[in-house]
Amino acid sequence: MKVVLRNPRREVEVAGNRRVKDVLRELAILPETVLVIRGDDLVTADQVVADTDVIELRPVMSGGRA
Amino acid sequence: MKVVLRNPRREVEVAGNRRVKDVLRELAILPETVLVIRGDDLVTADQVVADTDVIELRPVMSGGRA
Amino acid sequence: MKCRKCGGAAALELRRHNAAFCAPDFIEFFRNQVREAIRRHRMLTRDEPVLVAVSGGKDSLALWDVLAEDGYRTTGLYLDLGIFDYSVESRAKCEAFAAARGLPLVVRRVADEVGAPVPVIKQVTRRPPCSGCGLSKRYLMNRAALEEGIPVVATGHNLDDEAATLFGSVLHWQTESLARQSPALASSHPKLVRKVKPLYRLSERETAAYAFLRRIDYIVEECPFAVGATSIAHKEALNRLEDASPGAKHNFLFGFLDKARPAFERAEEVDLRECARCGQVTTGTLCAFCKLADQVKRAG
Amino acid sequence: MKCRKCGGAAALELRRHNAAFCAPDFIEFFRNQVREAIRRHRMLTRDEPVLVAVSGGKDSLALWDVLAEDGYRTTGLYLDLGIFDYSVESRAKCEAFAAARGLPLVVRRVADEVGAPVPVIKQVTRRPPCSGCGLSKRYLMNRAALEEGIPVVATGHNLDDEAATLFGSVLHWQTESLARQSPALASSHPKLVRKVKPLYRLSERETAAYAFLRRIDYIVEECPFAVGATSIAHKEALNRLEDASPGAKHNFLFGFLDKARPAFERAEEVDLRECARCGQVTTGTLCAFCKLADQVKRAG
Repeated sequence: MKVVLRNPRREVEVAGNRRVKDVLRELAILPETVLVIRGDDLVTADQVVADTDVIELRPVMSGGRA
Repeated sequence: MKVVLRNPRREVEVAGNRRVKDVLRELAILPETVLVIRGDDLVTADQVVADTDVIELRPVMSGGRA
Repeated sequence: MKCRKCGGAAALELRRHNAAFCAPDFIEFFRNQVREAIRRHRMLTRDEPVLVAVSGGKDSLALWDVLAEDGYRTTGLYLDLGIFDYSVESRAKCEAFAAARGLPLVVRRVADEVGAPVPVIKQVTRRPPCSGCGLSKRYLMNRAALEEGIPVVATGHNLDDEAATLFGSVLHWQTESLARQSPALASSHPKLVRKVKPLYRLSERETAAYAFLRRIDYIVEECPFAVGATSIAHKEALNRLEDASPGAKHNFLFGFLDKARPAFERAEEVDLRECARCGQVTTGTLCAFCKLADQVKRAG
Repeated sequence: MKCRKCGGAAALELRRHNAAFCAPDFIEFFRNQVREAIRRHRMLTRDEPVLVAVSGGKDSLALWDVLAEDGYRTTGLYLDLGIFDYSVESRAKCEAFAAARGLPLVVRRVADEVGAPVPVIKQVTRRPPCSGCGLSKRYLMNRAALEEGIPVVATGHNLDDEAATLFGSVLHWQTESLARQSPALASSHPKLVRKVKPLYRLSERETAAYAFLRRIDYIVEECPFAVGATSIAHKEALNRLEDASPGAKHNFLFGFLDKARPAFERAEEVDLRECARCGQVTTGTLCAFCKLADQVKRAG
């Protein structure tokens, strides 16, 4: 399956047919730090993503000090 | 070169003829968290270790709450 | 995972609340948290206008969305920092947001006010870019509110922002910052407007989810100067603690507000006067903003 | 890298001091830091005996070594926690250290005092093992000192221990812990001896280096119950901050002691009385130690 990462935008291929949390663990991303987006929807960490899915892991951190 | 790690005690082989700090970086060990021991001496991070050296990376953290 | 409210399929899990929500119920949860913040700290009333400082990012646009939807009399304020493409794009997001909803937006350019945009200020001052930028933003927000006759500025600071600021203050025990840190700062001088942070109860993952689910077109890219900022290292440290112990950030910030902040509030008020140059409030003769503008002028 | 003192080859770099030392000059630096701690907080005098709580680890044996070398009248206290091989080995290290230097060592077994060793206490209380263990140690240290007629207990807490404890207290804003945390606690009751931490200015890497360079045979293995302890997660967080910004731990602890601790010291003293069972000091009727012993007895 295809995973879209941001800042900078890039794509990686990982195995699908498993839970989102397993994908996050493989990519060493803490669940608290991203939105998991599939199409127009948010996906929770316990949901299984298909090998044909495309998901975006969008970082939620805003930086610098206001 | 041989690197002895502790807690639990184990040994790994890494490339020598480079600075201690490069060995620590390869092993993802923060310099503040270990003593670097060669024989009876302490070794600083800028020193070069030979391929034939044996060094011990001894953790300095004491745990639990007293 | 099921929505705590309706039992339908959940869109978002909130570990620190030990809960999950579907999209509509999450949006309602989010707005209730903002309402609770406003109520608890008497931040806003519907009788008076509020200036919402917007950057084009998820937090400030989510805030503007909630306040406008809840019937507050909002005006947006966009401060154009002049940071290359980042500022061009973020301004366009704010303008599109305002236009689509028919909301008023005030734009001020830092370059017009200070004499140079943030990248030049950064070079001139040789300080971290967030330093001169933050100083300019705080000054210009307050002055814009006074000029527009608006008694309160709302900013999009979220739980993570506040926890990271607190973390930085605590690591150095900056007692003045600790005394000042609050979700709501009252006006302590006729030329200082009130400042409120209605998102302080919501994590940045929650504000991002709200913005996404509300289809708000915000700028996902980060300010190019934020890379390596200390506050980001502090957010990362807090995120690791949060991962090991959900609620850690919340407990850290709320515990401070409840139990420790009173210990730091100083008995004595600082002596506030007006800047000899611009007339805005300062503790010295010349305010920090005018000193910065002077420094930029000398270098120019 | 060269020794800051003599210009010879360095054995250890101290990034937070922006310095490096050869072995003999590091040992002198280390001892001077202990002397400075003792002087600044009036911890000890050479006229009175001091009970040094030793665990067999690097910190407490390094402390004992420095104090004995500097002419203090030291007695070691080893509390046998009954934690399998770990306790057997650590006791042997303490006994060998004492024997080689001809220093007196008092040994107390937790199992004799509480009615069961730490592993059983852990099962009975269903609390984290460090909790019942710490409680027992604090109680038994104080009682042993009283029984031996020694007015002060010195422990091997180092800068990292103190910073990690502070970090934990701050994350939850435990204001009572914050008020109590200090390198030196005066006696507030005739049955409470003074408690001092002469290593609080030295990092655990520095105490480990001192122990190694002085050829002290200490136990490198960790207590098996310490794995996963919260204090270790906090030490790791602090070590990452230290790596990014050398001196971070020092500034965190020392800034607290200088600037923030006074804000937490409570105006009111707590009401101290004597335990109805054992006569030791408590704020309730029965002290926490006697309650723990009761709990162990009921389960036995």
